[in-house]
Amino acid sequence: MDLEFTEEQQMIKDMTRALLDEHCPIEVVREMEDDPKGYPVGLWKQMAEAGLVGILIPERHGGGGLGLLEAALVYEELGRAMAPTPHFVSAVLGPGILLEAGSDAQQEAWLPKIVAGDAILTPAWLEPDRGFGPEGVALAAKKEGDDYLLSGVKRHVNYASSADRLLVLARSDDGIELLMVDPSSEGVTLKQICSQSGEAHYRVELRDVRVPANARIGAAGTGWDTFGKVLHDGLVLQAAQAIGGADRCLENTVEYAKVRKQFDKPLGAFQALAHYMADASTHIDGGRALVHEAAWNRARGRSITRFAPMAKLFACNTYQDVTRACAQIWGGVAFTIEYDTQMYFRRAKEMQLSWWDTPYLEELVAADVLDS
Amino acid sequence: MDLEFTEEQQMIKDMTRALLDEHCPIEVVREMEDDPKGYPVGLWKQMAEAGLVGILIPERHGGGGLGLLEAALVYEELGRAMAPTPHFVSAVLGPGILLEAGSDAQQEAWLPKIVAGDAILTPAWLEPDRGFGPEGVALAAKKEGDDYLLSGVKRHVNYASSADRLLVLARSDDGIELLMVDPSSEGVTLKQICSQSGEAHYRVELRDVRVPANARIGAAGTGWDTFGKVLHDGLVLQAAQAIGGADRCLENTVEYAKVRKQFDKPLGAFQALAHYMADASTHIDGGRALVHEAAWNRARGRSITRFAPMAKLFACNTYQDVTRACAQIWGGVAFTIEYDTQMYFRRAKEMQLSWWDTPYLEELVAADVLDS
Amino acid sequence: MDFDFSPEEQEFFDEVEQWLVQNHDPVVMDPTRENFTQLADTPERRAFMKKLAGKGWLGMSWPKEYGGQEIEGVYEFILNEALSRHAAPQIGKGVGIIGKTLIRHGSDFLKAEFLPKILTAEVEFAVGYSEPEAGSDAANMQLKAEKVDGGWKLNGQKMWTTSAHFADWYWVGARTDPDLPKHDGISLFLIPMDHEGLEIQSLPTIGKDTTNQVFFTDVFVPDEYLVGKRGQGFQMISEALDLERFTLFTLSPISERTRVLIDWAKTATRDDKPIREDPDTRRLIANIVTDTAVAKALSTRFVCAAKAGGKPPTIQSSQYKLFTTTLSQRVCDEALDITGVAGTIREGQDEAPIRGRFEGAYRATMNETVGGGSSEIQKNIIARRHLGLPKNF
Amino acid sequence: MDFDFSPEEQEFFDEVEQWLVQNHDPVVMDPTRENFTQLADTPERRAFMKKLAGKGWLGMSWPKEYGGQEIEGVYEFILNEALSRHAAPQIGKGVGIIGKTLIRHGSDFLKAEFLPKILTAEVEFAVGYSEPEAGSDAANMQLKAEKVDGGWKLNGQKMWTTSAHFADWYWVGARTDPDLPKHDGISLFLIPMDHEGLEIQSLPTIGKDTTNQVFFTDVFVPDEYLVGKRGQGFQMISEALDLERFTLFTLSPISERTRVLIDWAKTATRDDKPIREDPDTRRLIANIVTDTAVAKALSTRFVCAAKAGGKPPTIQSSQYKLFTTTLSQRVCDEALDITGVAGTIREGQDEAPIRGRFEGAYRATMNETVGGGSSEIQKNIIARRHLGLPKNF
Repeated sequence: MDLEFTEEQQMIKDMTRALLDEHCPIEVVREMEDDPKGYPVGLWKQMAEAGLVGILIPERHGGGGLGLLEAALVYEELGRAMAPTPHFVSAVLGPGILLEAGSDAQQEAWLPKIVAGDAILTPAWLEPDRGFGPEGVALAAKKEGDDYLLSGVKRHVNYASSADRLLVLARSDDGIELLMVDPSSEGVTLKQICSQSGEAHYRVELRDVRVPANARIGAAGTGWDTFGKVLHDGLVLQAAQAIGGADRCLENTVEYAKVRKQFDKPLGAFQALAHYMADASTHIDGGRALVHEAAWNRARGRSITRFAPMAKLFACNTYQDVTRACAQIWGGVAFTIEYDTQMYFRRAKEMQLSWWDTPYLEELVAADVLDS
Repeated sequence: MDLEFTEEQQMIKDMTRALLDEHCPIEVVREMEDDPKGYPVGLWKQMAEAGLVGILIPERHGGGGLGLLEAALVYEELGRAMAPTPHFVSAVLGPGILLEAGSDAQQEAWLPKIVAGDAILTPAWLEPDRGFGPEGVALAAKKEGDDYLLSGVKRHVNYASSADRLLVLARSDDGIELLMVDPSSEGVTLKQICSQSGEAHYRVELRDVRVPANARIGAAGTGWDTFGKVLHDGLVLQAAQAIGGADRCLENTVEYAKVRKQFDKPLGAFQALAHYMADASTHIDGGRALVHEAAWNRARGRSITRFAPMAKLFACNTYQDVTRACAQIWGGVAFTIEYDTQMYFRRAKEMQLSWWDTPYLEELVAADVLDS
Repeated sequence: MDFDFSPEEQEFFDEVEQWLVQNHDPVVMDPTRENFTQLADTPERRAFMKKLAGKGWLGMSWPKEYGGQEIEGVYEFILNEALSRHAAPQIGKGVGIIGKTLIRHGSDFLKAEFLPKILTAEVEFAVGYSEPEAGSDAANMQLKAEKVDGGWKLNGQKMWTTSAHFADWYWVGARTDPDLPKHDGISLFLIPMDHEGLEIQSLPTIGKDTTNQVFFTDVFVPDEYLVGKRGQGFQMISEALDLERFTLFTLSPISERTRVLIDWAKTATRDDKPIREDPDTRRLIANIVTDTAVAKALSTRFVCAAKAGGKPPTIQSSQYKLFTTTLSQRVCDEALDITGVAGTIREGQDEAPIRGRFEGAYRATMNETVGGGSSEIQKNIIARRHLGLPKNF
Repeated sequence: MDFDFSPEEQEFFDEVEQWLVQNHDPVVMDPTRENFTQLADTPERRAFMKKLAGKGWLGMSWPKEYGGQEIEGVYEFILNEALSRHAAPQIGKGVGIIGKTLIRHGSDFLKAEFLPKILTAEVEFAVGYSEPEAGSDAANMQLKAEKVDGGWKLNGQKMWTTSAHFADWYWVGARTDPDLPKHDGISLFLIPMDHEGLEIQSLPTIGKDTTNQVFFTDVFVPDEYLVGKRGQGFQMISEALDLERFTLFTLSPISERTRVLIDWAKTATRDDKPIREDPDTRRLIANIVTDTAVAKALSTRFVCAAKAGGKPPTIQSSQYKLFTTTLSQRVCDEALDITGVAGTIREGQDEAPIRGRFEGAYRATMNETVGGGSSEIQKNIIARRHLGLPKNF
């Protein structure tokens, strides 16, 4: 047993932090909230050049070929910096889906461009009034000859305005399909929807959008299996990001609690507040170790059917609890836009509700524990 | 709006406290734990003489004819004293059932004896591996001519060894029946089961026990409606009892926290501990007001379909939380039999799990709120 | 014991309710402004307050000699709950803290200048107690008031003056006697909000409204605008707060949010199944409803304690504030959990469930456990004054 | 990074596991004794410890010159987790606190007398630190040790000496220098448990086992049974605790309880429906399993920190103890919720689900957030030593 990072892991972590310190200071994060594009092109280019965009993509496609553990270290830094980038959709889920089920042609067409930061992919998954499970996918994919005709509405599609392809989850007679759709196709309408965190989200309407059969990723009816498998990896990174955010928010708060005085004492000398912070630190450190264990298991080729949802469940609850406690310690200023606490606070809740929420994750864990 | 007690209410409260102080000191409570009978006959006689056993029974049957609010004041005292008595089963549920659905003959036969403390009734409701709802009642009531033939097992039957009649919930072709069964009948076997609180509980087995049709309370198939309605009143009293226990436990703890020192300071000067107690007091005072509001509404003849489960839900959760916090403040001594905290602690959990537990109560409230 | 209003109170309740329904105006009454609805910060909202004044509903509890009706505070409680239930501006600082303090401690000059205008809603006040170094520790205020010829010269800074950008007058605590113990060196002043030397800086909040900080540079206040006695400021502030907690945090916004959530949950579907059948939704709503009933019971406690007279209901209102603000945040949080991922859609957009009511409220309520005495301060009050425990810091 | 044991560690893990399965004995291994299983308090359990000693598993981390193998502490961690997983007595005070303190600070005389017997499990110790006035504030111990000719005379009282009724020797802190600052006036002594003047009084607990208080009346201890230097007692106690937190609270009992609960929930029914389909059960178990995984991750952290050498893993073990004991209580609580009203049936009766395992555990774990440093003490350690916050009381 050993929790030390390898030299390479430490380097990736340090490099990511340095890169974000330089190209993603808090002013940039603020500026990107509600921005239609939602991320600074310069930052994205820097990340691509540093090899961070291709980190999970095999070397044969030009990527770094690293595993989920290294990616988790990167995500902790992204979380600390609250960095606005399409990394999760375009450098994790998109390539994950292509690598899991895509044809050689699809992989060759897209992976190198993704690695270079020249192409953005994003899944179009959730729908209005529908849930997180396979039954939530209702958007119709009607077979017409060799084509699919897509009709329906997607929501919470991140960075859709920058996407070169949407990976649309749609329901055909065969089950659920993953279909690559060019958002500039006839019949596709985008509408920005502002979210709690200010991340660039879109409503995407598809009206009789025609896509050829070779736009399908994987065999007919296998879309959900592919997506679910890839999202399990994604959960670990979401968890890492949440831990990073919680950690930075607590770090800021602890520093504040050492200097800010009330009743002639530093806030940290009030036992109730000190205990909030001690609890927070325990949950963060425990959550981080769990995330690392999940990522490490995946990198070892072991199943993370249980670890992945556990990691996101715990990390996102921790992020929310920690930011709430921190806001309480900061007091009134936490309520102002000027201070950063509220930025972590909003992101914590959005992360908890996104990419499978608390009840969905609990059910994944329960099913793995009780139904086998 | 006015939360003052009437003179009569204050008198009942004071009288109950004085009676319990005298006849039910903590040594008596300890002695009665696991006792097969489970209550001191002297105490019960005193309560009957003071009119407390008949408090809810109409004057025409010799009772006090008071309402649920007065009874709630008595129950808060019973909770404070942790008084071991069959009052809930024999002076609330039993008479409640008879008054709700019993024939004149049944009422006349039993109510005056109950009031005098000369007869004990107790419901036989729950069954092994079965739940709190009507579907939990599986014990068979087979019609044979004018008789019912009862077969099955009941559990958690309080004070069954002292009971003159069991009020057995049983399933016939018509639905659920309430049947009066003499526990000394052929085919009835009692077995004491020790419970967490030490209250006298019994497993009751019925093997082809024959009871006549006139042992049935109310019309055929109406047993569950009767029982459920009466138990709603009972919930309010359980809630009052829980608040009383929590209040006394906190009171003891606050006194201890003023004198017991660690690091040369009284425990109460440690902010974390002081805040546990402030939270506890807020929940107790809020819970008590809710219980009073529920009881008062019932006394006014209003429906308590929502108030009653809310009161027990909140009060029993409060009792559990408060006793856990108190144990933490007492520290090591709370873990010893010698100190009283553990007695409240065990009762709190048992009350939460008994007479409809947290999920069942939540569902009652949810149904009232969402399904109408 | 009686949990109902008296027939007279109920009559007043019904009258107010009916009047508010008749005078419904979406420009004035905007529930999505959450706690900021209580402010009369627009021309329309000020006009509304004048209408209220016309009903004789301002200063009802004041002595008759100052234009009041000398009726019990419970009527102001009923009125304020009704106003906040309808998301209308509330009677607040003017009738309450400021009017009542002037009546008890003000000079004839100040009474004559302000009391009539308060009753007719012609004047709006801002309250300046908080400072960067005086938050929970209110007695630590450092705004300097230096004695000069004929008056006082004020220099320094205030924080969290919510009404600074629209109020007419500023009710300000300042340190007149820096050498005395900190509770004894504070005095109260009244200053026109547009006075030279006052600079108002907007502090946008995470909710959709803003609060302000106010900077003082050589602000001259004539002697006659010192309220009460020099050095009695902190005592007057505490006394008024104790009396006015009554009106500070109304329960109606929480009950209304709960009602809106339930209405939504009754009809909404997910994957074509009613959301109300979802077990998590049922459990969360059952507990929200229960705890809202407890909050109401706690509010009944402080109303009754206030009616009973004698001591101000400090403990009861601390318990109420502690419990209710925590609940308020939880209702918003769990409402978002119930609405699911759609809960992340920012307030005001059609795509959001209930147009994002809970997304907005989740942000807007973040400060409730801090403002008006943090939860930790309330617990200290309960521990010390109610349970008799020693000082814990 | 590596969350697995090394091949050598895994081999040891497998060897211990296999040996424990082969040597299973329900008289020795009784999981329903919960935390008291760790004691070698019966003849059978002492015999079991001798068998363990025969395997060479006692003192593995000791220096070779004292009969140890100088191998890493992680092996003792593996051994103890395995022992507690099987509800067998654990290596504890003798090999750990006492043996290691004697090795570092003991005289040759004491080393010669005790170390060999520890390795062969011939001696059982009781530890006497706590007193009525020295609980969380351990440095406040008042047991008086007065210098007399050739030794010390001890008078006073100890609390919570769990092993007093079966141990051979008593490892006791006493105040030798009442005039020095409280941390500097304490010394450590070794006393035969059956010594004249020691009176052991049983303190039955809410669990099924008892602890003890011990009264000292003129107990004479010869000079050579003073451990280390006079006045260094508190430092030695703290040092040993820091090193030994490792073995104090094993995770296995919690994981085992969770496993037992899950096994039950998989097959039990209510109203003829599988309990595992109940939404509350699913939610509670998902969170218990998740938090148990976090507890395991926190334990991995302190094992790794300990392996890395340098400072003792104080912070990591405080975090672990804080989180794990809270979880332990919650598991028992929620297990009772899952079993429903049948959960109230007292442990040991056939009618109870899992023979009342959780009813008993609910009581037995009540003290876990207090004993061995309360949760509040752990939070203070984390706040001060980890986060660098100031003293808070």
